[in-house]
Amino acid sequence: MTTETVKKQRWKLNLRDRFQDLPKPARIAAMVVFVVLLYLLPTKAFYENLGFPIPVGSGYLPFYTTGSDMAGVLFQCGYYILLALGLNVVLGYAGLLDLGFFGFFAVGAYTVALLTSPESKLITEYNWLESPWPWLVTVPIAIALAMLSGVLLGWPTLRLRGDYLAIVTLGFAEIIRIVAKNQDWILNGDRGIPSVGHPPGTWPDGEAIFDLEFTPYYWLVLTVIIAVIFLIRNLANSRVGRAWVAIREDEDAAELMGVPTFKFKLWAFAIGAAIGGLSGSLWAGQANFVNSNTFSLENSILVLAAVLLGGAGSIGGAILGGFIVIYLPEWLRSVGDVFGWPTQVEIAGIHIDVSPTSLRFVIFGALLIVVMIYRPQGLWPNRRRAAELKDRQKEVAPVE
Amino acid sequence: MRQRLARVLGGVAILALVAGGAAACKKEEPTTPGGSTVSGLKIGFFGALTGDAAGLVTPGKNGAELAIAEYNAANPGANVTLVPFDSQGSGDKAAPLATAAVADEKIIGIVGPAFSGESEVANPIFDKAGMPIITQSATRPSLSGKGWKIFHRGVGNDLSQGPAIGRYLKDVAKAEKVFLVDDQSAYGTGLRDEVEKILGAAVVGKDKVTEKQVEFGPVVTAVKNSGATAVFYGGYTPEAAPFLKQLRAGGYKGTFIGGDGLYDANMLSVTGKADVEGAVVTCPCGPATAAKGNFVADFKAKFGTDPGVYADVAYDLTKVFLEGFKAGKTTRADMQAFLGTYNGVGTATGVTYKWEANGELDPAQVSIWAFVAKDGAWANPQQLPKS
Amino acid sequence: MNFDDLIQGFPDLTTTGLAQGSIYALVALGYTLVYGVLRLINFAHSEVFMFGTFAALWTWGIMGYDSNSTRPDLGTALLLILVSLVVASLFSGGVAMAVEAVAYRPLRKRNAPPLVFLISAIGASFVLAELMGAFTERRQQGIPGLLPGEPLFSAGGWTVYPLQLMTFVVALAVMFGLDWFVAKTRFGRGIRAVAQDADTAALMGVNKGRVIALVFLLGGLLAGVAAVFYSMKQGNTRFNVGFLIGLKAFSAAVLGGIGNLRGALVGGLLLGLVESYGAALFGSNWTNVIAFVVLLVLLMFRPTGLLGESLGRARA
Amino acid sequence: MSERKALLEVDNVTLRFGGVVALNQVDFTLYEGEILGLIGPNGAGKTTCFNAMTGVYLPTEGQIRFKGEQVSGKKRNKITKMGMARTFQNIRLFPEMTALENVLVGADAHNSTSVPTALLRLPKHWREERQSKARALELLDFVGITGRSDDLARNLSYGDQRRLEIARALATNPALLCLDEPAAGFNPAEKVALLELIKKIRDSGVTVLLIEHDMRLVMGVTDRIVVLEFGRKIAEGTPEEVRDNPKVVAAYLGVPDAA
Repeated sequence: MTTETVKKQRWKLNLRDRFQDLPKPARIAAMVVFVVLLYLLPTKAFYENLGFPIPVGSGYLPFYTTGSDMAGVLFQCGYYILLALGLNVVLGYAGLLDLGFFGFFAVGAYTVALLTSPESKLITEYNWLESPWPWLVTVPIAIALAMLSGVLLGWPTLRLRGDYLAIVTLGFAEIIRIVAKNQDWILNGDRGIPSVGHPPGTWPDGEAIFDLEFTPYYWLVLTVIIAVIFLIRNLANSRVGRAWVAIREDEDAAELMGVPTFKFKLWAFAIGAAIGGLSGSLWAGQANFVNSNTFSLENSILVLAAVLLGGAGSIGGAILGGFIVIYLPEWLRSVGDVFGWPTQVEIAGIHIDVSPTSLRFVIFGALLIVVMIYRPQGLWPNRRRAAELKDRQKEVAPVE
Repeated sequence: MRQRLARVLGGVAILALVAGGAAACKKEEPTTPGGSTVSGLKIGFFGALTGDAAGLVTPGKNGAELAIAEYNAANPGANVTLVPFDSQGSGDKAAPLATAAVADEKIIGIVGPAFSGESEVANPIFDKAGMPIITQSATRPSLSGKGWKIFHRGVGNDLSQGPAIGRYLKDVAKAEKVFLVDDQSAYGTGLRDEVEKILGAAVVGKDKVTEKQVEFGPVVTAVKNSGATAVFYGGYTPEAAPFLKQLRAGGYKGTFIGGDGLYDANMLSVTGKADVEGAVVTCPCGPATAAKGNFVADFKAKFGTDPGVYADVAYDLTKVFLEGFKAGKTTRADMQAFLGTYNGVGTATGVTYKWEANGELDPAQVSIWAFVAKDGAWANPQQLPKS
Repeated sequence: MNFDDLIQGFPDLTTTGLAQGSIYALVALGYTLVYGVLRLINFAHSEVFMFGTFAALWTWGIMGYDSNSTRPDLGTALLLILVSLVVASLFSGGVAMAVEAVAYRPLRKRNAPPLVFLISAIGASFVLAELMGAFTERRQQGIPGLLPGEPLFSAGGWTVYPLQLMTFVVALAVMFGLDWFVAKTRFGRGIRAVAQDADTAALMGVNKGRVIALVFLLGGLLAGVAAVFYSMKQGNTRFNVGFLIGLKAFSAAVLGGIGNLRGALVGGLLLGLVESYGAALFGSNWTNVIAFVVLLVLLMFRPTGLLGESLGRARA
Repeated sequence: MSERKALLEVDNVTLRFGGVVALNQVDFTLYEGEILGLIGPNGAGKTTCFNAMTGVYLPTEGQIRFKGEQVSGKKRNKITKMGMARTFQNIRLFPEMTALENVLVGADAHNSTSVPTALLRLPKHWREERQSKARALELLDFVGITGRSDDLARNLSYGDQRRLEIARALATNPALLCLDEPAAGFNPAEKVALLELIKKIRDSGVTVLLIEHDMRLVMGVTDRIVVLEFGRKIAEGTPEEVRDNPKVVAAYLGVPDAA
């Protein structure tokens, strides 16, 4: 027992504390190397040189998602990470359970689509616009509108207690989806809005940077994530962040200590919504086509799972969680053939598709349960949370 | 203790990853380099295979699998495989999958994308890579107007079927009061618009339902109150079957008609023999041929269920690609050229596949047929006039 | 806005609304029971319900009735329903207890915070739904109509079908039974004790683990009953039917006051009626919007639902 | 002390919960610079009175004025900003924040950095952050838990948690500090230290309202005492006056606690 404790501490030292102990230039250098590595992630060569022997002609590469374009998967991870970062502000910092977070993504995506597509009804039917706007101009508008919708949703509902807030936000996302679904309205439902604008820029040879190739989008979203992390950290280490945590810990005490709780809850909602909208506008910039199918409630649930899987209240956790919820199912698409896993079994005359592709959500769901049981604080928890949860575990559970 | 267990689990996961790498090493490339052999070619199948919309697409994948299994059995050594690309029916998943499909050089053609929405996202990628595609169920008319050279549609679009349904209601069923229901999908609304154009004042009421809806009580009430003698449903089986069942349970006795989204065995079996009796579906595809009889039996033998929606279309379209392989078209460019001049009749659907330059089926080849449910089967095929 | 439809169809809309609401209420009870005792939104309850629909489908299938069968006579129909009620309830109850044992109990032992339960519940919900999806190839399956299709009663634009009446009556009966069970029996007292103050109850000798298992079992049994009537009503089922019903039932529970048994009944019926009238007025595609807007507005004015929360304080 | 300035006026306050009368026409005044004890047996309405003052409850009748301004109906954080701070009978720190951060939350009451300023790290953010931090460290020092600023509040000892609560309340820069049974659970030595601390607080210019159960503590430190019983005020005066008041003796000093 004691040896284990000692070992564990040393192990911990190796990871976090030792990094902290490094001299500042070394730390910065390590961070730079790490960030460069992140930018290299979509390149296939990176995986071929990971140190695993690579079979000639085999479709499989370790960690590489052969069933789906790696850069594309990373881009998806990217906007999910953004969503998770946004929800982390709302849920992890301020402790507000928002089950409809994807609704803000929808607001952002539709704003961009409506303003940048030449086939948008704003142009073809309502004549509000002469011609489509460039993508870059619409992003701030998308963020502002998402923020506004966050405030409009939060204003009447933030007085409600946790679980009620959850159902109300769930309802909000569902309402957005149903409105989007309606064909006759401006959003054009399932038919959607095609030819959505892309971010600007051309390569030296005149080809557009942001076209069908995913890698530039991944770089873009990665850059945005890094910027957003800096901004969120600014907030977290300020009066605002302290107020959020105080509200999460004890709302009444916070108010009695002079924290304007409603104002800061609303701010948390607005900031979260803005990041959600930003994520949506980035996605729309790549997607080319926006319709109502993307905005199902399951996506909101997935973002929530990302935040808690990673560890609520922790930026690193939100990133890891957002990455896993997308990457893992995609990776599972490609591993099945490697292990010679059968794709179908027959039980009592019923054919059951057991390929990892088809069962990936079963695996993902089981993983959620297992992680919650063995690491309830999340995979990359906020340090304090982890401490608290350990204490909770030590407290005597009532006799069963 | 728990911590240790967790770490063991983590260790196992890492080992599995490494093993993944190692196992991959052992795999040997089955084909000899040089490309003289036609063995090991692949066909992609693109659509929602998991998630809510999967029910509309998986039968098609099974149809394609059946076609390939038959081909491999008849051509030993051909070793064609079907690569599924599960888009979950949503545009945000479609693009990386399409990029991955393009990256696999063994994939010579794609059956799909199944839905119009994901087509908008995936087709530009396919077009850039010159990957020929034939969709079995994306019927949005505008898809053929986007200038994608690789685009082929294996069914008539909404514009070919909708007016035919309208004329059927007007001329054959002589319905004077028609109630229109659609599911708000691009497909359902597209049909409804065309039907409405033909019927004009005969429309006595409209309602919209939504995917996954299960409770149709209020619609049933509305239909009955409108006094309609015919109900048109624009949409797919999963909602149409319970809707029809609830209509009948609510005492509605008039005509029920829908498009090819309902033309499948599930519509019959889910609604039930008694309730589906007399329901009419139209389809831009021909009546059962002798070959088609085989298809249904073969499908049932292989998968244990009746072929669901678009299973027959996907089966026939896969066979078009396979014919290309047989004719030695082993590159995407060759296959694209092959499709451009293709002219043949599908054995499961009875449709003549001959494509125009924009990828639409030759209008001369598209004939719309109506079928009536009788004793738990689609019967009484009847070709509808073109105008 | 279509006032004609609403006025003309009012009696019928009321009956359909009440029948649908009865199903919501039965499922809502499952949410409310678990919430009352554990303060936990049992996200996987919707899948427990979904498993019930398949249990009913398979039961009837084994007994020789599928969607193509002709309607049996009344006696046979009642027998079929009775058997399926037993099978589906037990099956759903078993699934619910399994979920509790696998996804929640280990967390309870570790004294995890509520959000962790929520994620575990979401995980369980994924696993259950997707397993059933894989097992049934995600196909929709038809369910036979069992009760006579002729109206029981029809006068002046008001029609009542046997199934509607039966759904309503059985749901009410089950709920009064549950109310009695919780109020009067020893087990019920245990539930209320744990709901009020789990730790004190444990000190007083209530076996908390068993009470919680019982609560899940009860919720599962009720979901099974709901599943049978739902199956007969909709005439089909699929691996993904749980989500929407679960969402509605949860809303119903909140509407009535979550944790409050009678609230679930009131909330369920009210939601059924609101949806029915609303759909006639605005079109069925707006059903969910109407349901949520009503919920929102109600919560503005009564932040703890119509009847207020708390299972513990349910009157004895 | 001839011209005493009223800081807090509790003016005939009645508070009813349903049928229960928690406070019945309670009436007293708190003057600047004094330490007032609010005592009474359990259930006398001390904490209720306290909560009414800090805006947690709205009086059914009567008024509470702070610095001449009506308190009732004001937002709770506004009341704090006006200069009234409190601690809690059952400690309510923010357990997952460090001691320093807890105090900073209090100090933030008078800061105005909001999201835009913090997001862009404008000079105001840095200035306020620097000032608050200095003030917070000073206060931790003042209450006597200097070395523990980076420890999580939950990990502090019970006594330190009480002290931290006082520091957090002082950080809001109050004119009036309300202490709700600050000595509960303390041993005699700790009580003496607390006594000193309370005096020190008063000497620094903050008026103190002390709710306390421990007679000796109250007698030793307060300038005046108000006695509540069953929601009514039964006595008011200097410690000596109160001690000799037969009503008080009957109601309060008779209980075993007096020993």
